Amino acid sequence: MTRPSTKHLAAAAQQIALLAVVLGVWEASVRIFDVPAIVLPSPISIFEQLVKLLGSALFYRHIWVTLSEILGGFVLGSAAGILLGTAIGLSRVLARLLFPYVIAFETMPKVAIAPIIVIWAGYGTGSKVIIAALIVFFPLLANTVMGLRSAPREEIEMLRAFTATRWQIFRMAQLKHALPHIFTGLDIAIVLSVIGAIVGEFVGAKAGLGYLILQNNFNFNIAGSFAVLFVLSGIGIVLHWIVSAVHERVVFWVDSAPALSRN
Amino acid sequence: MTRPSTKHLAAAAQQIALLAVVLGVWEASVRIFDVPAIVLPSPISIFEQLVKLLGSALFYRHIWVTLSEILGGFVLGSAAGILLGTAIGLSRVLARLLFPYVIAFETMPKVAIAPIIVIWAGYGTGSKVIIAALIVFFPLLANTVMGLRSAPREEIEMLRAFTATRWQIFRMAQLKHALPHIFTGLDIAIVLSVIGAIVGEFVGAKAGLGYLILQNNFNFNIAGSFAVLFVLSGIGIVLHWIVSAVHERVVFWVDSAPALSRN
Amino acid sequence: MLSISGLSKTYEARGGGKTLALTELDLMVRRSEFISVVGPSGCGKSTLLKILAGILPRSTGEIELAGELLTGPSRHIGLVFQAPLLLPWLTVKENILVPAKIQRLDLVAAAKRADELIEMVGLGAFARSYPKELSGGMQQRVGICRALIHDPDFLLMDEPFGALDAMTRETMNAELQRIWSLSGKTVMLITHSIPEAVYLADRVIVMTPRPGRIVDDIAIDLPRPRDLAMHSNPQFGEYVMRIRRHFNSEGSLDA
Amino acid sequence: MLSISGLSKTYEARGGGKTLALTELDLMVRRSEFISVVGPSGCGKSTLLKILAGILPRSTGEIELAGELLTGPSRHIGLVFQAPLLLPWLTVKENILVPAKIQRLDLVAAAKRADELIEMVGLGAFARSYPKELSGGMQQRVGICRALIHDPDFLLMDEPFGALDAMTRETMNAELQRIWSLSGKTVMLITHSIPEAVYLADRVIVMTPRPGRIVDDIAIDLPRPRDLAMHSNPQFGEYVMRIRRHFNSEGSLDA
Amino acid sequence: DDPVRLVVGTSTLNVAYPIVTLPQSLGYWSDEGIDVEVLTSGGTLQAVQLLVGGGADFVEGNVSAFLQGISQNQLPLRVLAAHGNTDWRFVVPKGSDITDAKSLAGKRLGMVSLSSGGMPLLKSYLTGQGVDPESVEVVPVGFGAAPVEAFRRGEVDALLYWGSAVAGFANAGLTFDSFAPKEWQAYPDYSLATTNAFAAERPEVAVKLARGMMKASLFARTNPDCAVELFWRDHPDAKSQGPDEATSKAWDLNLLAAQTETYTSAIGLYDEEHAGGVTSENWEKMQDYLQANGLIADKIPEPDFLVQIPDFISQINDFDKAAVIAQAKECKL
Ligand SMILES: Nc1ncnc2c1ncn2[C@@H]1O[C@H](COP(=O)(O)OP(=O)(O)OP(=O)(O)O)[C@@H](O)[C@H]1O
Ligand SMILES: Nc1ncnc2c1ncn2[C@@H]1O[C@H](COP(=O)(O)OP(=O)(O)OP(=O)(O)O)[C@@H](O)[C@H]1O
Ligand SMILES: [Mg+2]
Ligand SMILES: [Mg+2]
Repeated sequence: MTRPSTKHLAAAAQQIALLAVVLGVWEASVRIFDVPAIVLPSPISIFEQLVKLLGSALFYRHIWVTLSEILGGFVLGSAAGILLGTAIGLSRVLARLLFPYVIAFETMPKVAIAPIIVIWAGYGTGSKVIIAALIVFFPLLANTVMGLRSAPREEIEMLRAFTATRWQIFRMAQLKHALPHIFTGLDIAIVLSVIGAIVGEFVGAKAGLGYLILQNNFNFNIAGSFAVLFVLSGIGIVLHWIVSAVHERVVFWVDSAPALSRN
Repeated sequence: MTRPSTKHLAAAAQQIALLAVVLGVWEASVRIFDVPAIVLPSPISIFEQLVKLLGSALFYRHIWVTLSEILGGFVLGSAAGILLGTAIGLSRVLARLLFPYVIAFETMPKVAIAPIIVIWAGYGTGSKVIIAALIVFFPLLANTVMGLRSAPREEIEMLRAFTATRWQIFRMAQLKHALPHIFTGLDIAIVLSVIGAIVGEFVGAKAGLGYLILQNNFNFNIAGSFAVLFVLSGIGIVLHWIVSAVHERVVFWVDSAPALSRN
Repeated sequence: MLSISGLSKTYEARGGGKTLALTELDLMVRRSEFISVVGPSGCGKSTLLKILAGILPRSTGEIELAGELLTGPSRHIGLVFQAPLLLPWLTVKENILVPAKIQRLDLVAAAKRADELIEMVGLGAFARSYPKELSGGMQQRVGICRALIHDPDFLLMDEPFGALDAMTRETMNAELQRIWSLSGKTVMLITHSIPEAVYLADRVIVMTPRPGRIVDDIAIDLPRPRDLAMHSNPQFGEYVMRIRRHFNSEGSLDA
Repeated sequence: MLSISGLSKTYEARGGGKTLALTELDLMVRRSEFISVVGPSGCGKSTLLKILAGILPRSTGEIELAGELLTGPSRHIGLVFQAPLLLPWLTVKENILVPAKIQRLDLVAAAKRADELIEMVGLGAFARSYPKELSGGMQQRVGICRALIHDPDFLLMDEPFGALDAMTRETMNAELQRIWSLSGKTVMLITHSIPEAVYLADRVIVMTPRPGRIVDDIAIDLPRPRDLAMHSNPQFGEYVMRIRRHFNSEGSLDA
Repeated sequence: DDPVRLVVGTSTLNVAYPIVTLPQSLGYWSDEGIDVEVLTSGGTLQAVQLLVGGGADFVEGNVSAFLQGISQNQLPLRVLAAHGNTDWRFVVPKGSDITDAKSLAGKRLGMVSLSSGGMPLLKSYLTGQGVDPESVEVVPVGFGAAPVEAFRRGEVDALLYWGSAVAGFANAGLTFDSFAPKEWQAYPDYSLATTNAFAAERPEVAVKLARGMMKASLFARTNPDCAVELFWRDHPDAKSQGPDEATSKAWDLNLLAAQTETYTSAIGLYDEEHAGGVTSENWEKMQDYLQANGLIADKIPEPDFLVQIPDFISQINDFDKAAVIAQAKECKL
């Protein structure tokens, strides 16, 4: 336990150092180039707003609303993407038939059809979850399809030789090989579900971080908007950590590129 | 040449049959449930609008504007994603340092920072290209990182034993293994670059298909908006075909799951 | 048990080139017979095995297995592949249990059998190790256990002892002979050791270089059970010599 | 040329378990010497080879190669791995040229040499085939060519002839002997064929089962060049017997 | 010379923006000797961000946002001229009993978003009439089809939108009554602004630009039909897509009428000779309203938000009105 924790400490130190540099450069450039605060607020003013936000009880309700939209869209969209991806990944015929439809549907900007979604799914969190899910869906589908196809032919033949059914081959080999791809998809899904939830809230919401951004913008409090954006980033990073941790635990057998050891 | 072409014909026939069924069901439900045209227009009315659009010379200018934004965002975002993904994929330290920043940056809704982008990149296609590129960027980064890590340890060790440098290992093995992942990323990038270009145009544009959608929405010509959405879908499908064709040509050695042959 | 007639196999390579791997192959194997297949590298031995396993389509010919036309993989076959082909996310024991899981056998009984097989091949300490943690020869032994777990009637083995040292190989030979004599399995063993082929088999099939055909089919008339002393039996030496001659005459370089 | 002292290697497995693969290993190899390494499956032969190749960190010990402390891979080493490890997107010839490309050798000369090597191993018709289109033994032969393309001083081979039929193997043995005697390379050959070990080597190193140690180091005092008749030389038989005895006494099952 | 850049706080320009489209169509700006590039950007905030970030020279948008920016963010911004006044109105079902603040209590009201200018308007109206703002449930229903559907299905009892949006609802086939509190008309709305620096360095350009817009306003008010035709000529894809040409025309005329109505009504913020100007009294009302609703902390003295170019309003009205009227009536396409 001691070894990893010192390693983690060092990593955390690097992180903090980098963060300090980034914020320092930002603060300095805002000052030097005299960037107007309403175009790009300084880190310090954003931090002040952040402190203010975190001190207000109401803020946590907004976080909760958006977080549930993000998680809802993430889970729903990922599940749908993995399921349809599995169907398409296992059947060339389905792939040929459905893939163009999926592309066609997914290239339709969700912002453009958001009003229709709102009409169907209501003005509450439902429509935001659906918008996020629709955006999240495709990366998982594409990664699942490719992942299933990445199972080596020999391994599948081995299982077939022992009379494995299609379903057994899927469970025993293809799914395992798809997992690293699926986890990549989930990382992308995090980013997109955050964006999706906010885009949904921009179309019309009564609460949530997207609503707060609009509200702050309306009040010309751009630093406040950025503070909310930072909270969104924080949510994204935490979700990424969770996904990474699950990934490492689940996909234990992949032996990735070795550190260039020096003996 | 004859065999594949009959096979392609059969596939095309299936496609067309499915398309007919989808459109038929859509038209029927719109009629039966008496869905208002401003909620979901019927395929026939969309088709009429499409014919009208395709008959106007001006339309092709809009297509051209948006297509160049899509392609610009696709190329720029993909290239940036692959490059940074390569850096992160090859170095654990960089991965640990930069990945959180990338997630943080990518979870920020691009719509919220659009004005900053416009100030930097101008009003024209430039800012749309950048918005699309920013959205496209992350899936390629994530897939590149995972792809580079998917190179089997033994292969890398073999190259190292023959004194390959880090760069040679990258070129000779890791990049090859990353390619299928990168192509998955490109498929996702198509979808996202279309969305990105449109979102960019929604922020403010003088031409382009997103501009047309807004215009049509404003005029409550929802069938017209859908006609434009269908054109976007068409662009997406064509780009997908191109990427797939390149994929098959480039990644020739991957022997994916065999058809369950019956001897 | 097995009857092959007019079998041929042509591979189509990427550039469009074709490789005729097997041609005009006829073969009958009786129930409980032990046959060895020898032939130069690249003559189509593995191809034959994959066709019999039902995982590679043939180009021409008919195959009858246990009275039925072969149309796909069969539960009665146990296979050892030329490469170990273990699943990296499963432990040694789990890998061995894969056919039992596929065929929904009684897993408690299968697990017991797996432990016995693991002991037999000398991997007792590694039952819970992952394939990556094994040496090449150890992996191959896991592959042998896997082929036996579901107690198949017909054992198809592609150079199963190729990665084993001389002594382990002799042990495995003895074990295989014991299993065969007790269970009455039909065995087809592909090997590149001519003495091994003769030592174990009732019949040795000799194949020509690509395109593979059967050039000799030698009944090995040596008493059973056979032990290591058999290697010094003059008749044994004659069989070995007869087979070696085929190789030399068929264009392999003379040493 | 090579001097190893106090070498040991402990693998850490997933569950946290440790495997001591090599222990207290000392070895000196002179320039232009041909040594064979034999030992039971899983005794650490491949581990030793990977450490010498500079791709596996050792746990303890010092290694000196050509007068320098070993700290990583060396251009002077040519390697044949136990598995073929060919790159699937390269043709046979391109795979063979990989070390030449890595070391930025003259590619025209290297291509010529590759063609010769391909002919030597009998793969003339397959220079432009991809690895998937080759049989197991053919892939292994490609691996052998790859180890020779950059004309290394020190050749490390891990069971290079394991997947080859008897005849091809004899041909390859003869070729290896020829190359060695002409070029003065230092060769370390891991093999599980005791006769092959004796036939080719100046010295045979015998290793114990895991954890691997050197239990015998036998100078083979047989005249050179050796031909197949050597196999019937009584002295040859004695060497073979001496080595076999090690295996039996070290706990491998008696046959 | 590079063209001066005028950003409009909207994502698309349609027929309802004659003051920025007609000067191009009729060459008013080139007659003045200036080259103007008209750009669009999301909303007024984005337009202001572009202006202060150096991405634009002029901005046309909600004057309340300008005042907020000056008050809250000390933006170096100056208002030049007001073109419209607040034309938000309540849309209620035909014959509905919702006719005033009291009758709104307990009802659901659809609005574009909860962070739009409608919110403070609603609040000040309700409180002014002694109604608790909490008693009205506001639902964000967005643009376009969504509010129309929500209204049609009875998911909201009323809508609160601006004039041209309401005209759009009518075009979409919605039938309704509408009403607006009288005091809203005293609040200037769509206005032109620029930076301090630009106003100081190139006042003549500001005058010329604003004068072109005043001419366009007059032209559109005089002959809306011609303004629509000109717009169609120069912006063919932005025209309404009715089932036939006559309907399209009728729709676009409706949209334009909603707009010209606020132009006309904005002239009432001063007088005919001072079109584009706003009396101090009306600025006061506006600031009172903004302050009461917390949109600005302190009231701003006029010199701190109004452009200080001498006789600016007179200068921009200094053109041959009769000629413009004649030109409009003649309507040469
Ligand atoms: N997938 C393939 N595509 C094309 N050609 C192939 C393929 N697999 C095998 N071949 C060719 O078929 C021939 C027979 O191959 P096979 O693997 O059956 O040989 P083998 O007898 O098992 O050889 P070895 O003893 O070396 O394993 C070889 O010439 C090989 O090049
Ligand atoms: N990556 C690893 N992790 C853990 N243990 C390992 C690993 N690689 C090898 N071992 C263990 O080290 C020991 C020696 O393995 P090695 O591959 O060197 O054997 P070998 O002598 O080459 O055997 P063979 O003749 O079967 O190839 C074995 O017991 C094996 O289980
Ligand atoms: Mg084979
Ligand atoms: Mg080994």
